[in-house]
Amino acid sequence: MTIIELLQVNLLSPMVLAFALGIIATLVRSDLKLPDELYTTLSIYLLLAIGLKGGVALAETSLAVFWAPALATLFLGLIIPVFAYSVARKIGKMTIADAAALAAHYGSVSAVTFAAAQTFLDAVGIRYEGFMPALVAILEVPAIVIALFIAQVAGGPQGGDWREALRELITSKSILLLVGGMIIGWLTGPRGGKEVAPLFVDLFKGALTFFLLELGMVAARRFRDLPSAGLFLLGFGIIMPILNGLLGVWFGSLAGLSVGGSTILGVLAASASYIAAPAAVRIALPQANPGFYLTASLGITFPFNLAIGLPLYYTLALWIVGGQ
Amino acid sequence: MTIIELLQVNLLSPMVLAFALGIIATLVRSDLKLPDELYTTLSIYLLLAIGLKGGVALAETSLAVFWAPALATLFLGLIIPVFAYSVARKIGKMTIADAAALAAHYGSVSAVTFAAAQTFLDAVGIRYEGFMPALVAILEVPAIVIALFIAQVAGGPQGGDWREALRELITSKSILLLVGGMIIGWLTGPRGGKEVAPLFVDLFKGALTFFLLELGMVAARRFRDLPSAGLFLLGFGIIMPILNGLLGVWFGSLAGLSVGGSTILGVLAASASYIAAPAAVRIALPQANPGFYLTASLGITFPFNLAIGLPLYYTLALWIVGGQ
Amino acid sequence: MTIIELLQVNLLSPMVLAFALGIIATLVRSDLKLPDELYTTLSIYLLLAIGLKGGVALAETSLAVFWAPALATLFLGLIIPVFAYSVARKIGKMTIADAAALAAHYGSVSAVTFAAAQTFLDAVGIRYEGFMPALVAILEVPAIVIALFIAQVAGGPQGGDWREALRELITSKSILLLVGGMIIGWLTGPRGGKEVAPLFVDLFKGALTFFLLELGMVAARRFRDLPSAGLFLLGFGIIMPILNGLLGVWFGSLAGLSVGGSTILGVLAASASYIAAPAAVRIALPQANPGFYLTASLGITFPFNLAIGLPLYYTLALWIVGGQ
Amino acid sequence: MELTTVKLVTIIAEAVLEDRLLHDLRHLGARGYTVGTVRGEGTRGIHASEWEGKSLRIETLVNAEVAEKILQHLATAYFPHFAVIAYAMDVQVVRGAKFKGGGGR
Amino acid sequence: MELTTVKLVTIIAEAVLEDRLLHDLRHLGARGYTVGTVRGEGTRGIHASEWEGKSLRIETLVNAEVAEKILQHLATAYFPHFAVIAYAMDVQVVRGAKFKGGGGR
Amino acid sequence: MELTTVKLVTIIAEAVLEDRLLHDLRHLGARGYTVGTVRGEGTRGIHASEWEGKSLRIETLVNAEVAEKILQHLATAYFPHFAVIAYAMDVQVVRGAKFKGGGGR
Ligand SMILES: Nc1ncnc2c1ncn2[C@@H]1O[C@H](COP(=O)(O)O)[C@@H](O)[C@H]1O
Ligand SMILES: Nc1ncnc2c1ncn2[C@@H]1O[C@H](COP(=O)(O)O)[C@@H](O)[C@H]1O
Ligand SMILES: Nc1ncnc2c1ncn2[C@@H]1O[C@H](COP(=O)(O)O)[C@@H](O)[C@H]1O
Ligand code: NA
Ligand code: NA
Ligand code: NA
Repeated sequence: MTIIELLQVNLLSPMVLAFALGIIATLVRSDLKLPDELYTTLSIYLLLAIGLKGGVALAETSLAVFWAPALATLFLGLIIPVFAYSVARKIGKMTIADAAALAAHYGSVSAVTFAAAQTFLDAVGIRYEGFMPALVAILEVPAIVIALFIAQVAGGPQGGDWREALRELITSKSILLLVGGMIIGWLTGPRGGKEVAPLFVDLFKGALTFFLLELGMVAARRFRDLPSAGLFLLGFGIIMPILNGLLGVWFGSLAGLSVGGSTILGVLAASASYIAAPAAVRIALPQANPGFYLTASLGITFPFNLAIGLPLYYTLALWIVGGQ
Repeated sequence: MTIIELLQVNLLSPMVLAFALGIIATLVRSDLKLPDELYTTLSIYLLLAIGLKGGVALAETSLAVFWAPALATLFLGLIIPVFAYSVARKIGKMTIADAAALAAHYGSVSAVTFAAAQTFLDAVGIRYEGFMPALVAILEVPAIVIALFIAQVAGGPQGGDWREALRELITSKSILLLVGGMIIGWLTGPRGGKEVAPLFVDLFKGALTFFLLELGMVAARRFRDLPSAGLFLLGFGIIMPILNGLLGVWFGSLAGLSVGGSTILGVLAASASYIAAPAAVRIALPQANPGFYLTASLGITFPFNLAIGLPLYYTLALWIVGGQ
Repeated sequence: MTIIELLQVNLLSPMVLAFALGIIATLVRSDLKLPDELYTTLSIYLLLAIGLKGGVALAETSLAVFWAPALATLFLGLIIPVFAYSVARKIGKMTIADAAALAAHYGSVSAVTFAAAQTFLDAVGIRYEGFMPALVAILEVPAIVIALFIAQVAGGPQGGDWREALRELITSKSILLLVGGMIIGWLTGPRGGKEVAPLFVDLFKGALTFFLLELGMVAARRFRDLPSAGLFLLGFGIIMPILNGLLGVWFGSLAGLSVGGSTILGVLAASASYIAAPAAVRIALPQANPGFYLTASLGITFPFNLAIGLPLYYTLALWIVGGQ
Repeated sequence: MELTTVKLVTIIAEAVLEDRLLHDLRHLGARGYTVGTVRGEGTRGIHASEWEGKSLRIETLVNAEVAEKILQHLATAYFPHFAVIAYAMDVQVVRGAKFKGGGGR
Repeated sequence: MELTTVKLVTIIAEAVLEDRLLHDLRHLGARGYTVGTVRGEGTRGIHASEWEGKSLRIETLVNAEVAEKILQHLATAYFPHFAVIAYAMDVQVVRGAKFKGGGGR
Repeated sequence: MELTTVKLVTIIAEAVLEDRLLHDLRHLGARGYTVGTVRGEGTRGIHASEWEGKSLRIETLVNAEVAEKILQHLATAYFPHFAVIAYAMDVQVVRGAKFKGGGGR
């Protein structure tokens, strides 16, 4: 497929179109409003489903092939926040708190972007390693910890409650569901997995579509903050994921991942957290302006990755891993 | 099948029985209460699913066969509110506001009655045109606009906010989800449709059953207002859908629809709105008594159409279109 | 299978693991919190699905085989509360109200434990009579009535509103959905059942898994009351279900049930109510301490039955019915 | 514009009591009520509805006499066994007559 | 610590009015609001949003003058046709200036 | 029936602060609390929990001294960086002792 065809497959997928519908609903000021409880339910479902599927796959994976990608992922979680922080401080002239907040978001990962990547690769017909959800879990926390640590070191006592933030991070629902789901999947194996597949596998893409409808509305509400966020943030929200995506794909190829697996590691690196990071940053770095990190992560990077990033990182993976 | 058999197929379907269970739950004062959020979620789901399925079908429809039914539907949307208004004013001696409110409800359409009609025809094994959801969208708004316009002309300035009501109507969630779903379905086509079919197609009848359980409770709560609503409203709520249903079937046959398609157009004409119209009327015609229009639409016409109307309009379509 | 293998099949099933994950989430003070509305929705769904499936099966059952098990179940509903009350009074030295409250809970039944038993037997590959859900309905109410009656007779006027409690019991949502679902299933038969099977059958095990995640969190919140509940309650919560389970299996074998059916009757007898009974007891016996009956029923007996009870009662059924 | 002072009585109660409380309020002379869903903790231990996760917050605007009757009634009929608290305060409304109806029916 | 007294105006209204009411509040000089979801019953019969199951409970902290304007406006623009009630009371806050902005914009 | 006057302190805060606020309240001497879910807008921009759509409305009945301490604490520890507001008022309760416990533990 050419990149145009890939873009078309992606942009005309139900999930991207539902995201666009959500944006439109907000822009025309529709009274459409998904209940908060539905949003919460879908996000719990998606995390658990990703974990379960990954766990079942892990049960059939030799750990020998898993260590290199795991290390590569951990490494990404250490480099990206430092890189993002420097860019935000030096080029963006941001305060320590704001720069560290951005670093936490871009170093961590968005599980929904990951799910969208899986769906995209399925539609294109590309296979990927089954243990990828484990990489999501590995990438989620370290970057946030490092970013908070940078803020602590660079800024002196911050008022925020550092230790509390760390505890909440490790026991946060996204980690708990992802890792818990993986352990359940791993313990119960294919037989147990088959019992719950009608809910956790068959309905996955439909649920993701529903979720993206809501996320489109959320993202569009962030659009109105774009002007006050400024040009730097717009550029950061687009160029940062491209660079991180490239890094991720490259690390994936070094770690011996397939084209599909490298694509996904690229997506993980490129994606910005919007569940774990905001909650942790809000508590540990209350001075950081949510108008910056939420707008960048949800209003710019998420739509960019969803619409353009997925086919882009796949194309990069084809070049780098596939040698095409 | 004889009409008795048709009635039996309909009355013993899970959806009608669930509706009856909802009525019973309210009458025996059970503590059963579906969460509001579930109700909202199911109505969003149903509208989106109807739209999606219609859109995928539309992608495979030649527009040549679509224009006549579309025009016939638009025409129904212009005639029925005028007709309903006259009846309510002349025979029912209602105030301008109350008559216009009824006209808005009966001219517009109930998406759930439409979904029930599809399910009924599927159970009987009758095929219908795939583009019927587009007709739902076409029929939803015009009648409400016309009814509000009648009230404006007949009653002078009404205090209600006309323009605001119109804007809210066009951007209302039912239109947005129905039309949005159709466009998504149309753009993504059968391939994308298949990805989300486990959620949006396979679960449709079950979700409709669940929804009708709730709607049965809602309708039964309206029953206690029946005495104060009076005999006219009772008659209106039953005779109006029959006449409108006949009109709809006839227009359908003129527009070249199949027996199934004409049945559905009859159902659309016969059905009374209970999402878009109440919200618009409440804002634009606050003097109108919700005890009248909600009771007629939800407490009388909806149960009548669900239980008796569906087989009736199908029988009419057999006679008129099928020449039997 | 040996009992070790049975335990393993059970403990490594997605539903038991999800329950364990819920417990862990509470113990590590995770911010994971399922919306109340999801909990309500899932419990409505489970009750309706159990009823529907049972009703469809009942439509194909000869009533000749149904009377003996029905009578045996009714009998269990009369004996167990008297037995449980005596134990709580004599051995536990509890107040009349507290003893009667426990009797109501242990005499009645937990629909979720029933669902878990079905899932367990399915996983092991054991068949059971299709009309078992009818036995759930039969066992639910009588024990509660008897327990309240005992309290009335033993304690004189209790302040609580007895008649109101009874009315609410009979019209309670669990009875309404279970019995209503059965009637719907019975009337609509296999054809209607097939229409809604994707929602009510295929998704059942997944939904149960989700529900148990929440119930794990609920149960774990009861753990902190364990110390104040005392040793008697801990023993009661484990030994009572074993004795009742044995009784249930034995009655099942006398009534001619299969090994699977006797297992399930054992589970029903062993299980303690946590929907109908708490609500009724709270109103009719407000002096009874919820810290006792909720902790015993949800914090001790439910986890015990789920983890160990299911394979245990099945093994008992193998011995008693199967003669192995 | 003339403002009248009426009493706002707020009741926090476990959910299982909804029907009974609303019935009692009407009986004691309240002509309307508003109910919200809350959760909370107090000095009593758990209540049966706790594990279902919610309590009710009931507000009713009444005249001073009815307010006193409601508080009195709650104190005797509910405080001993149920997780219920209540408090009253003065508020200003535009049309006092709507809320100041006579006591009981 | 210095406490200032400001007015807390609470409005119970059918859900369909949300946008209009919040717009009006802003226009009359309120600088913030808090909205909760409730249900209720009053002397009027059903309102269109009833069968969708909910009303709104809107709270806004304002100065006395704005409070009076809000009550006045609700009484003329909403009370006749809509299921709306409102009441005001005095409350103490730490930083009065935040809520005591001038009237209207 | 004897009515006592106690203070009702209401706090509107972004959801992410729940645990910390409840912990602080207990520490400052509150013996109970009630929490509802709301949403709102104020003078500050968005807060991190906004896009998750909710804030908390926490009510606690306390004696005057504890009320003052709570307001004081919120003003210094939360107002600068978080979307938090709070107000206090007098209310009448039947059994004042339940809420009038000593300050802090
Ligand atoms: N001091 C308090 N302030 C606010 N709400 C309270 C207070 N004490 C109790 N409550 C509420 O009343 C309910 C019952 O309290 P209790 O009867 O003390 O367990 C609790 O769940 C809280 O919602
Ligand atoms: N006396 C009252 N006390 C508390 N809330 C009331 C009262 N009267 C009316 N309400 C609330 O205001 C809404 C509209 O009342 P009404 O316009 O009288 O039907 C009701 O749904 C209640 O939520
Ligand atoms: N004047 C006000 N009246 C009522 N609630 C307010 C007011 N100002 C702020 N709030 C509430 O407090 C939260 C935080 O406000 P702020 O810190 O001003 O952004 C808002 O989301 C509102 O829920
Ligand atoms: Na990243
Ligand atoms: Na119509
Ligand atoms: Na039992």
